[in-house]
Amino acid sequence: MSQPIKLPRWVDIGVIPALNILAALAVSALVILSLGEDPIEALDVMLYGAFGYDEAIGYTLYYTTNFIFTGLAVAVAFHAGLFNIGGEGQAYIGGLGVGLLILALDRWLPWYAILPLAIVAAALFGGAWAAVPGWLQAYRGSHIVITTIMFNFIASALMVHLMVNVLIKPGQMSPESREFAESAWLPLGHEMFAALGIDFSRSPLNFSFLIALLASGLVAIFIWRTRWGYAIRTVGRNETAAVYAGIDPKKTVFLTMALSGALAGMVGINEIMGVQHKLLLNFTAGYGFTGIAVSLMGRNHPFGIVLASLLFGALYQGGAELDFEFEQITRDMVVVIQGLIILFSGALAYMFNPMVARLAGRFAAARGQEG
Amino acid sequence: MAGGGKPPAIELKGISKSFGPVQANRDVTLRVMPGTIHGIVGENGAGKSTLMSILYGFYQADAGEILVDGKGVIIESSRAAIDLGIGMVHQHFMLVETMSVLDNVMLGSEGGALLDAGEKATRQELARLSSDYGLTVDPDELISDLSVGQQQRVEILKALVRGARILVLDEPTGVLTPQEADRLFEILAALKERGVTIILITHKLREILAATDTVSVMRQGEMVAHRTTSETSADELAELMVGRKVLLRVDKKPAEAKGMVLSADGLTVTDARGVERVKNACFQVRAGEIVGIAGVAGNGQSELLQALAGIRPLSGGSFSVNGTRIVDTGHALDPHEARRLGIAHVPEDRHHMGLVTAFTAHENHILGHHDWPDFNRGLLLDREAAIADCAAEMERYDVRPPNPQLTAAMFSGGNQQKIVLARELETKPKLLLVGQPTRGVDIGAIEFIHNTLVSMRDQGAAVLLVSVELDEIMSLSDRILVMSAGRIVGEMEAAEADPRRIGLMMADIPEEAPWDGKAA
Amino acid sequence: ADFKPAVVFDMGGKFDKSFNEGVYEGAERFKKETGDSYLEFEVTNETQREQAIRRMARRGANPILGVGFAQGPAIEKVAKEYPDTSFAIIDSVVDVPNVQSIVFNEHEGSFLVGVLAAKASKSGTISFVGGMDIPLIRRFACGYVGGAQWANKDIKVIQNMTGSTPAAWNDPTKGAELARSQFDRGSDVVFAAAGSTGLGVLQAADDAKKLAIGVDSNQNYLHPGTMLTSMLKRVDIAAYNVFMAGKKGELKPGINVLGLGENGVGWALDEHNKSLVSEDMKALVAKAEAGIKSGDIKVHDYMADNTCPY
Amino acid sequence: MAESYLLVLLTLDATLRVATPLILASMAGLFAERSGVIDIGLEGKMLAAAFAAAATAAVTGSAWLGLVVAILVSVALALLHGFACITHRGNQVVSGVAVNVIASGLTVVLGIAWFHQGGRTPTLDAEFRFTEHALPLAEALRGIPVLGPLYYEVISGHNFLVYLALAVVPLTWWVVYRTRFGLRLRAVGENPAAVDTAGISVTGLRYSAMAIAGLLCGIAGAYLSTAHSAAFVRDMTAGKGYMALAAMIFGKWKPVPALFACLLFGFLDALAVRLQGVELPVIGVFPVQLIQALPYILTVVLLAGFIGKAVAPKASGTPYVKERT
Ligand SMILES: Nc1ncnc2c1ncn2[C@@H]1O[C@H](COP(=O)(O)OP(=O)(O)OP(=O)(O)O)[C@@H](O)[C@H]1O
Ligand SMILES: Nc1ncnc2c1ncn2[C@@H]1O[C@H](COP(=O)(O)OP(=O)(O)OP(=O)(O)O)[C@@H](O)[C@H]1O
Ligand SMILES: [Mg+2]
Ligand SMILES: [Mg+2]
Repeated sequence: MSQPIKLPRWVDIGVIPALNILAALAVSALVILSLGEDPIEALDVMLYGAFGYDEAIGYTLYYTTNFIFTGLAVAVAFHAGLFNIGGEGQAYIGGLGVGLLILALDRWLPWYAILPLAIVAAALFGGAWAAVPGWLQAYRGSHIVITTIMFNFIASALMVHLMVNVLIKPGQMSPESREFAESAWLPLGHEMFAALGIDFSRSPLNFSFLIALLASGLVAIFIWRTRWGYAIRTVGRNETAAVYAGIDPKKTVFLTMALSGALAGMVGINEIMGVQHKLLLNFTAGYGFTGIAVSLMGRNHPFGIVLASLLFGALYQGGAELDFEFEQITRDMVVVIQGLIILFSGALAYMFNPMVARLAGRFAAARGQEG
Repeated sequence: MAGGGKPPAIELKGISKSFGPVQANRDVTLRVMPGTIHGIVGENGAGKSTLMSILYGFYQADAGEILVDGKGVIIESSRAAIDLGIGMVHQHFMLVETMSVLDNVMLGSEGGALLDAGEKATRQELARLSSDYGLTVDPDELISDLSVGQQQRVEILKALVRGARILVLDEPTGVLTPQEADRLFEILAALKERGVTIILITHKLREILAATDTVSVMRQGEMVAHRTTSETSADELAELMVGRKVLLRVDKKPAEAKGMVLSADGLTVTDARGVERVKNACFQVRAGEIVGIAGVAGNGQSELLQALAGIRPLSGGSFSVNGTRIVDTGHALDPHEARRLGIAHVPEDRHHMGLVTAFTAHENHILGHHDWPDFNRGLLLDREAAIADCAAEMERYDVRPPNPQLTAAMFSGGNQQKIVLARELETKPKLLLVGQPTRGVDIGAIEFIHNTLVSMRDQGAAVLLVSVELDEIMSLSDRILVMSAGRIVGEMEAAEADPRRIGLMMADIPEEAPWDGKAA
Repeated sequence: ADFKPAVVFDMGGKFDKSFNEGVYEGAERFKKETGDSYLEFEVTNETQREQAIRRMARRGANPILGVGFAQGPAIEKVAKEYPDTSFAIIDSVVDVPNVQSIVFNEHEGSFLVGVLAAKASKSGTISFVGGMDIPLIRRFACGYVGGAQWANKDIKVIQNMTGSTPAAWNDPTKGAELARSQFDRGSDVVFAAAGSTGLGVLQAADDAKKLAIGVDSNQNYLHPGTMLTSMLKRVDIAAYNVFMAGKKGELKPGINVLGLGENGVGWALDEHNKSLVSEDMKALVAKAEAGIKSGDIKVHDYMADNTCPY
Repeated sequence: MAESYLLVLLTLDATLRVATPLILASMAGLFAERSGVIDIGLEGKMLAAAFAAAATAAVTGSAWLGLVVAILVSVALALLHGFACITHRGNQVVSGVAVNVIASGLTVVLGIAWFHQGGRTPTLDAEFRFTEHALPLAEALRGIPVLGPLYYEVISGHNFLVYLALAVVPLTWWVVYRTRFGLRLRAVGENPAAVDTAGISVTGLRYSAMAIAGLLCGIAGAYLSTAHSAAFVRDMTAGKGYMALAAMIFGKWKPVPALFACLLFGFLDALAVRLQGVELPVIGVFPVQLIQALPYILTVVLLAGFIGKAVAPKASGTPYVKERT
């Protein structure tokens, strides 16, 4: 990214992102206005649809779970200076790993015994799918952006082939595997609440939400509190300094990509083991791409990513409500908003800096005169 | 003298230019008479390139006036400069490596929307220039296939084809072999004969004396003197370059050199492009002495230091530290192992190598030591330990502000350097490799850094110091090596060193050669 | 409670000029006749189906009609959660006590248009473009081939499927591409059973001035002059019946098979194609129709054994 | 024999039709990347243009007007990309992704709002589209063995935009290698400082390249919705932009090799479509997914340097920063 103008920290992580999102929302509002609908009302509907009742909250958090995983994946790679656009494919293949494992074990083991193995499977499959582009970047000099894009398409073709020709449940139209034994399903949110004596409506929210929160915590610790995270950040910030410090940038790139893919692969836990309970096509539904927006918005910090995921979860869930309430707006509006957030929080991230810097300078000067 | 009643070809008045906090040019004035060769000398970072880039419209001055042929002009782009007949050969060539000589020469002066006509005309022009000045290059060759000397020829051709009457050459000989340099000066003489005004930037006094009519000296962004070449001497110019300010004298006892720590035997280092940057270097450094390497930047010192620190592989020779032969041909020592062997390294370029400017001070404090037990507790980094350690070192090294949580980029250059020094020196190294320890550092910090290095020596460390500041080398070193073009061309005890002699060696002139003011 | 029926359209949307649109027409007819409004939702991605159906149930809609086999699993799940709500699903069998499963004998309808195609073909080669390669579509194809061969045993039938994923329902460009390649190989009548993809097929036929056969709804009006006919799958009647039965509170669970006998399938003849269908074509189709109804002609059902004997 | 020759010809014929948008978009990518700006946003520009063309043609009844509006929309998106990563030095990949996401959302939102057909635009009648033209003498020469059918089936009988796309390739070659603009373009992607010191505006050059990329993507999009098909459907580009990018890389940033990469990829696509669900002798049902993935696999292999080396313009991906502040 370009050279940012130096600003106070609170401006840099508070004011600027807020301005960027406001800009994205303002443009979205213009689009809604041009459709002849009321943006405020739309916002209201979306908020209600996302948080207004417990099923909605369940759905919001279910989407949030996916975004946390893909957002973390993009962020981890970013810390090593890598742009992983392949979250979509990695999540897809990660889900494949989960599905294959459960198909093999669901008759023998209960979910809690399968879960650790499934996490390993998701991480291994997703990780491998990212490690190859990582290796190619580190040792063969190919561009990570291009290879991860290509790997998305290859993943999709591979999955279609497997689902259509190999894994499809015989005698069935949709290319879907058989449903897993119920004992292998992750506990759903309402079941967990029920166990606590709380009444909660049914929704796809499931145990993996907790895994996602745990993963955010672990990633935060890993990146900022371990020597490996330190090595990753050093490579990302200054490769020459990394070499000077005895860190092998190539190895780091390779391993970071594997880790990034592993995180994206965890989408498979939520989708396959938690919600769909079978292998099917397109369960990634763009979550991998949204991870880019989530990561950009969350400023590559797990805490920010959880917040951004919640925002996107609310957008996705509340966006569905738009379909019901408005003649002219559909949930595709959410995609537009998402694109605008990527534009303003990512590509135009520093557009407001000079303006804010000027304001901040004037503000500081004014304060200086008073004091 | 030259020019008679004509106005100066170039006149700069009160030029100032800052890059953020760096003031590269401060109120600079310069007059160059038409048809003369004017030299500009100055140390690294004195602002020479910046000044010329302003004249060439590449940068815009913050303040000041430019007059060409006595008329005030505004040069808001290189296009404007070219139109005024100004051409420039940049220090770092501005060539497109994947394109042919012809394409590079034509770029910007294609003579029409289609290339055909322009190509033909340019070929003719190149042929003419070749016969006029002996500037011969195959127009169809790719730039990437040319030697550096030939590339420079292309740069000159570019300027001439665009009709330059005023030609600026920024350190043209830094990358040339002596033979190539001689050819260049013949060409410049021929150009001058045909009325071209030339501004020549160089570090090498021999070249100034041999080739120029007048000369200006820059120092820390300011123009400090103008001389007629025939009325000055190498000694005077060297003094002007280094400045009249008090030489920083370091109080130090004579060295008590003890056992051998570093012994290099035929060290050779080749860079990624296959160029030998260090050639067959043999030297020793003993415990308790500072050995300084003097030389113009880019003569292999950086590569030598990096090879010793395990960052670059050797392509020939070997060296040993404390009697252990640790590196063989083609076999890289890695920085980890180097640290384990007691080698500490203060790199020349703290921004690009020594620091991660986006990290906090305490994070930088563990750079290279991040996997040491001191800074780890089980799987986790022991941040508290790093912060505490960093805070203590900041106190001891007087880093201001002494705040370990502050981002490295927020410290001034001198304080950044102290952070690096603190990190490297506090490991109690047996061998300390130091590159440009005071580049861009303020006076107070320089003194502190110098004293620290001496006390390291007194505690028994072997110190290898690389610096382009001659007075720094002179005042710190117990023994001095001089490097030129990748070779160690001289070695002397500090006591018997004098700046003139070292300067001559740096310029790689045999000591016997008389200063006759003309090209050899 | 208020009577509030609901329909969840599948991907392609209610204006796909085909399958979903048929359902939409049935629902609209119901609305016009009874004055009762209904809830609707158009699914745009795979994960929305279950959510949309559940949302309808939660809002108290009853009955809830799911359109398309892909909604089967979602209907099954939600129907179990809402045992007091009635559901219906088209093109899939869901064995839950409060679900009516409506399936069509597509092979019978396809047989009829196969007869017409064979009769209309001058080149002796006809073709078929399927959507997603699934048994249901092969059932269309198989019936079509059967009918064509019954009418002309030397007929050559070229078959292509658009793809093996749900995306194959929504790719008119590819459909057109396939149709063109079939025309180039001699076909002069093409039958498209491919959802929105079929629109591209019909378009390509119009461009190349070949004959085309539509599917599900009556698509004859789309390209008058080149539309030979449309194989009707009366999802409109199915939808209308579901809503009507729901209104009366008598929507029965179980499997509801709609074949030729029940007027569930058929072929379209209207002002847009009457000039293309000659009297003896009509006569021959009528003969086939009678034969199927009487059982004299056995149309092979691909889905019975996953093979096509023709 | 004749039968299989015809089959080959027909597949080649389809190859041309399928490759047309790839050719246009890969030439667009070539201009952008030669100027030093990575363009992931080919997909989005094409998609937006396809929508604009179909919507305009549906409303006004003019395919030409549709083409013009498609170009305008696509150029506007290209300039937005330029604004983000040339003027504001934003990350080029992020900016391209943003363009793609915005286009994929906005086309559907507007499509549904304007036409109420689930994101589709109304089907265009033949006279509102670019329809196929038989070349002179096609029918007459058809009988000539070998060449006759080749001319009739493959070369003749395409719409105007197919021929335009084919013409764009030599034109691109000519512009890039034989004109002043091309010389500067090649230079600015390799070393913007060299261009700057030659007195040429780096920003101006890059914006021009973006505009050309927009223009070409606009034509590609119009082709998709108003020539190859007769309507816009949601997500109609379905990865063609990325495939064009892959083809451009595969063609090593050179027009003619990129053309052949497009034709290869188009051929694979045409082949995959024809093999879908078809039982082949010996092999049985061929896994068409393998053919579909082949362009991407080949590109990865090429980029990894296993089959020749593809070297991107040196400056691509990095904004031109002259002064550090
Ligand atoms: N583009 C730039 N952005 C920021 N700072 C710069 C830039 N160019 C030069 N500087 C700074 O300006 C000062 C003067 O640099 P300049 O290149 O003019 O020196 P010089 O006299 O040419 O030195 P040398 O002998 O090393 O070539 C230095 O401190 C340098 O760091
Ligand atoms: N365009 C630039 N942007 C940022 N920093 C620059 C730029 N140009 C020069 N610098 C920095 O300014 C310093 C001196 O500038 P200059 O380009 O003259 O140095 P150099 O040529 O790399 O070194 P030397 O003078 O030793 O050959 C260097 O440290 C360099 O990193
Ligand atoms: Mg320099
Ligand atoms: Mg310089």
